[in-house]
Amino acid sequence: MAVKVNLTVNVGGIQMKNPVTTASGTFGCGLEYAPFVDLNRLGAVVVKGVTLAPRAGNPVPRLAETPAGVLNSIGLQNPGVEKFIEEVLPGLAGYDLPVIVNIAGETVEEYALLAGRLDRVQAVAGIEVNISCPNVKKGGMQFGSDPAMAAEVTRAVRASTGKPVIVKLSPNVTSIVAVARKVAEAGADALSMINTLLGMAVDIRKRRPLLGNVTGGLSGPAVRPVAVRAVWEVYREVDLPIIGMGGITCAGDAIEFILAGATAVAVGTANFVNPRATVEIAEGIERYLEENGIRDINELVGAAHNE
Amino acid sequence: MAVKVNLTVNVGGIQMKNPVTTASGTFGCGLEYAPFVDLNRLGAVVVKGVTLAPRAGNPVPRLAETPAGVLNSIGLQNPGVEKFIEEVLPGLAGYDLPVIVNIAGETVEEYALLAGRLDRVQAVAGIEVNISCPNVKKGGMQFGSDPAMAAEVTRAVRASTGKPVIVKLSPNVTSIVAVARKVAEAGADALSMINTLLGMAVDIRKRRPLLGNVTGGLSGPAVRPVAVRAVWEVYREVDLPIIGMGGITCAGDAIEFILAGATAVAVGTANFVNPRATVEIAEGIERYLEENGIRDINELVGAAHNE
Amino acid sequence: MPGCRRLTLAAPGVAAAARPGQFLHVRCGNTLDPLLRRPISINAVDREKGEVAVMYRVAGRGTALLAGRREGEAVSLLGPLGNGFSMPRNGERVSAVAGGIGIAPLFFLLQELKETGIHAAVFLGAATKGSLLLVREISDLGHAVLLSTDDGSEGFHGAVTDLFYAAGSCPGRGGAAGACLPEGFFPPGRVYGCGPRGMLARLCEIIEKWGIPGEVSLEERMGCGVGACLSCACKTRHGEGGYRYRRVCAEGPVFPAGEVVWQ
Amino acid sequence: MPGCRRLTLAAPGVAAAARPGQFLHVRCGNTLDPLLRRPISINAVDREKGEVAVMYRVAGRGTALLAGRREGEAVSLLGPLGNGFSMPRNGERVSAVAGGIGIAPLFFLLQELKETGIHAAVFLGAATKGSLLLVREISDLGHAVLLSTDDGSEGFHGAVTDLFYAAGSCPGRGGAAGACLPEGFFPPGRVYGCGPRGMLARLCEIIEKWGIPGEVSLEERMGCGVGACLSCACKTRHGEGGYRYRRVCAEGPVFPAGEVVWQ
Ligand SMILES: Cc1cc2nc3c(=O)[nH]c(=O)nc-3n(C[C@H](O)[C@H](O)[C@H](O)COP(=O)(O)OP(=O)(O)OC[C@H]3O[C@@H](n4cnc5c(N)ncnc54)[C@H](O)[C@@H]3O)c2cc1C
Ligand SMILES: Cc1cc2nc3c(=O)[nH]c(=O)nc-3n(C[C@H](O)[C@H](O)[C@H](O)COP(=O)(O)OP(=O)(O)OC[C@H]3O[C@@H](n4cnc5c(N)ncnc54)[C@H](O)[C@@H]3O)c2cc1C
Ligand SMILES: Cc1cc2nc3c(=O)[nH]c(=O)nc-3n(C[C@H](O)[C@H](O)[C@H](O)COP(=O)(O)O)c2cc1C
Ligand SMILES: Cc1cc2nc3c(=O)[nH]c(=O)nc-3n(C[C@H](O)[C@H](O)[C@H](O)COP(=O)(O)O)c2cc1C
Ligand code: FES
Ligand code: FES
Repeated sequence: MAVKVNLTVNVGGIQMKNPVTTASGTFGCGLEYAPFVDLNRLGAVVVKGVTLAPRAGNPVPRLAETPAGVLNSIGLQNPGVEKFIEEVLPGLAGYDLPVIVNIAGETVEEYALLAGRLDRVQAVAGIEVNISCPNVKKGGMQFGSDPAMAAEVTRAVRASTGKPVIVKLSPNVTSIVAVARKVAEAGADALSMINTLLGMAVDIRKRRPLLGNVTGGLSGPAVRPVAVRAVWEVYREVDLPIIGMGGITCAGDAIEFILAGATAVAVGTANFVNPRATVEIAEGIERYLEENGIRDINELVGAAHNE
Repeated sequence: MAVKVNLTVNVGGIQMKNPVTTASGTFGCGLEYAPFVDLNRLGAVVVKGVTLAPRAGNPVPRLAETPAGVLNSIGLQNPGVEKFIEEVLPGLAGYDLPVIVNIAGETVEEYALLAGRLDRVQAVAGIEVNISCPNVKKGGMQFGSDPAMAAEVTRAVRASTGKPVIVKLSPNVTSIVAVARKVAEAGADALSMINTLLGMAVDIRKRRPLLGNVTGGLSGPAVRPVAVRAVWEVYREVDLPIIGMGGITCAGDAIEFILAGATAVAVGTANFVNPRATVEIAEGIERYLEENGIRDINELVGAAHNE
Repeated sequence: MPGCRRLTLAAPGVAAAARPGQFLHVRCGNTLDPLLRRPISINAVDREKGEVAVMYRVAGRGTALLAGRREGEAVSLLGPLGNGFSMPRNGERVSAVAGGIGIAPLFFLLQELKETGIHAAVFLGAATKGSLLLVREISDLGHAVLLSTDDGSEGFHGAVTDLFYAAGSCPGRGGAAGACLPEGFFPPGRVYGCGPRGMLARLCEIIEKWGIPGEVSLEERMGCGVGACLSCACKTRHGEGGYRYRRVCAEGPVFPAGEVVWQ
Repeated sequence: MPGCRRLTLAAPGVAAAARPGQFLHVRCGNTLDPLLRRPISINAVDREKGEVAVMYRVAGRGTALLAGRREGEAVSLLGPLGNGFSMPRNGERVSAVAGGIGIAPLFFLLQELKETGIHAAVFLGAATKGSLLLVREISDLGHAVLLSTDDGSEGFHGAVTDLFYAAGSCPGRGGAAGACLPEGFFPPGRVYGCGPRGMLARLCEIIEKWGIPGEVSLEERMGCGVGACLSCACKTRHGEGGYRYRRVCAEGPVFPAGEVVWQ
């Protein structure tokens, strides 16, 4: 008979009823997916990135399909933090669901201001610091590419909020471990990885870049091996909980990340293909634990490192 | 009526009858594919990486399939440069085909010795310097990750041979342009990019890394957007011919690279799926030129940069 | 039309809820390549049978895979999605202007108009005679059909928007261009359009000039299809000379003619 | 056997050239996912009809896609690839030992042996009765068949290598284990094996002990299938206590029993 298993995890102070959350920017504010999944069954929701001022976003096309992947160059379209707090956040009030807000700034100060503003909002369970967006001219990936700057952003956010701080790392670096280490020293409570890989596509009929913004961020199953490797490397070297993401489509994929060292996982592009992916993955992880007689998901975290 | 088009290109001194060559390590020494394609119809062949001493290679599994991609950790299995020159190279003597030899060392000196040794071999049309192999403990990607070290290897090779020197770049860096620039200054005649992305997969049944060598290099269609972006970036900043590769499966893919800035392209993983890929791609490029009334392939190189 | 398919899907829930102008987000294959769903308009609905039909052009790999599906196979779809067309007031005269496969969503609208007893003048354009779609079916619904082809092989020789313009502006509606709106159809109370972007831009220009309200159904590359990813942006007028991006999948695919920033 | 399929392919060139133990590299789907071909042994050949049969277990996505192919569809394949089994000398007595789907390549060998008038003792093992493959067909070729199942539902209760060991070593060949080689079959001149790695390791141990030569067909993950990528490495003994890697697709899939380094 199946044992009753524990699926709850704690990610840097955020208590989640299961390890499955959503990747920022792929799940709106969550409500867009409410017709398809019971949001109460998610471990947490990470909402689309917010900035201090509203942003219109990039010109179209903003999306290109690639083999087993997607290039996007949305450009952080969002209504700005104030409108987000006033108009978007209240919509999630009825759910039993930690809300993690993804923030992006053009300067260190902007990150601090955003964190400070959200610190005063009770409905916010944690802050995910996006220092890895490849689709904006200023800030974004720039911060995530340099360990020292990544640390500076982290310190500024840390100083501005008592809420759990998750720093989202870019894979477009020579050493993700070097960045992770500095971010950990600077006071992050958790890490999330990976953001998208910098990529592009060319339209061979028009002989011009396909995306309106020329380059974009690659996500989806195509990038999964890179993401699993990043989690694996950082888990060995840095003592912080990790939210793993990049190409997760099913429970098996999620378990790969957990075995590599992720305490929780986020589902991104897969939502576009299967809007029920998040909940099905949570169910699948539970089944895997039951079938393998593992009582607690936390036992699985990083287990692939054991010889 | 179709115009007669020019397909010949010159890559850093290597004259190719068309812009299609093979990606090192995916096409053996070429003869393995002779039953499937007329090798004389390739622009050039780039053979499997050779090292000074023979190498047995890594434990199995050495290969894992991933979404639209492949992870490999061959570990540069090869008979060593002497045996390569004596036993492998003569097999290609009957073909009208520039042979480019891919070399890898554990030290700068080894690269120099390899280049010096091959310099004396008439059958070698050019040397591709692999500073980007993710599957060996010493050397390999280490050299390709640091612009200064990459330059040092390039200088050493340059000093040891009068043959065309192509340096093969790693995408696993914060700035491929920074590496490319230094390599150009150090005297490379051409660049090839990209080598594989560092990745891994976990076997969720065994709860251990799937590959015998834990991590591996990701190739195939999955990585194409990253490769096209790398070519695009380097073309803008560095004035050297580029051999573009990474996920090319058909003529359209190859043309993407050419439009982004590649003078030639290499076909790798796609050979496994379609052993005739190289020749079909060369034919497809010719057709594209004809259909679009472009008389010379060289006009297309980097054309996507024109507004 | 060569390469054009019609597919009937048993989907009672969708059939019951669908409004003209809405679309389905369809999983064309079963593997990770191609990865994304494809948006396809609802072309017709049979609520009694619980069936929904779509009509599509084999444009690339996704639609080619869909065309290869066998009868009886299950196809994953999300929908009905999007806003849909607004329905005319009772007795209002309307025109529908379609370019090529653009007739797909308009046909469902024309079906519904018939139900409410509204007759439309339908301007159908295509590259050539063989590509004119659903002509007979639209006539059977009781709507007036005016045809145009780019090569002149059928109807008006030229763009469908030129036909529309000519018909609307011909002296005494007698038809300088040989094609005219039926008696009483001009000016239409509103105009519905679907087709290539350039055609829609021209259509909006015409009706703006005439001061007639209208709605156009747009296409954009889609990720989620449900409003979550912000991929499917449509630039629209906003405030004083400003603009903003709206989601084709959520605030669209149907937009008021005057809102869209063409370019 | 549940989940086991047989597929017949019209491929006159392959049929004419194929030798037992060789394999085909098969494109199971038509998209980039799954990307790679799958190696599948040649199971039988009808040279007159120009047909090749393969027999496979639906193990994952690739083989599942293959199982979904319709009659008459084209399937891309490379082959025949690999070295194949060496054929016995005239009049030699041989044994074939197969675990599960491992019988697939051995059946082609048994077909060819029949042609040359050689009879074999065939040891067939499977998890359970229903998974025993081709029993009747092998008997029909005139070979002796000895069965084993892991659950004892048919034949010897245990591993097929235990059956083989028992048969070969039973006192006076009378069959302590209730299963014996037919008169004159022991010691066999050579032994052919195919099946799971653990089973083959055990088989090689047995025949090494008995001092009988043998050949085993191995599996390894493959990229190219033609010897170019060095993915499909098999560790083999080389020189004094040394080893080297050989390519399963080129120097294999059949290796002399004594060469393979198990581990
Ligand atoms: C709301 C909406 C309704 C539509 N209704 C219909 C319809 O009823 N009938 C019909 O034939 N077509 C319709 N289309 C267009 C249809 O979605 C595209 O033809 C289809 O996605 C092409 O996919 P493919 O894989 O065959 O082509 P590919 O060219 O291989 O597609 C490659 C990529 O480009 C995207 N793409 C290509 N063309 C378009 C396009 N025009 N719009 C959006 N994305 C595109 C695809 O989604 C995919 O990501 C509609 C589009 C939208 C947005
Ligand atoms: C020379 C040779 C001959 C073979 N002959 C047969 C045969 O006649 N009948 C049969 O049923 N099977 C045979 N196999 C095994 C068969 O190739 C695998 O079962 C098949 O590749 C599994 O693919 P999948 O997509 O269904 O499974 P998946 O598990 O989805 O495959 C995932 C990946 O693992 C690889 N893989 C998984 N299992 C194996 C394996 N055992 N060997 C090599 N690669 C594997 C696949 O190639 C793929 O890259 C043979 C293997 C080899 C090497
Ligand atoms: C359309 C789209 C929009 C995204 N927007 C954001 C964002 O606003 N902030 C952020 O940190 N990451 C953003 N991402 C990155 C994802 O959160 C995630 O890191 C990445 O897509 C990898 O996961 P996946 O492969 O499961 O999609 C976006 C990704 C996509 C596809
Ligand atoms: C099995 C395999 C072996 C490879 N061996 C080498 C090598 O020896 N030297 C090298 O420079 N690159 C090697 N590569 C990298 C390829 O040359 C190429 O850079 C990469 O695969 C991207 O191209 P693709 O996506 O077309 O395969 C190897 C790749 C594969 C898949
Ligand atoms: S497709 Fe995702 S918001 Fe429209
Ligand atoms: S599969 Fe490529 S060498 Fe064997």
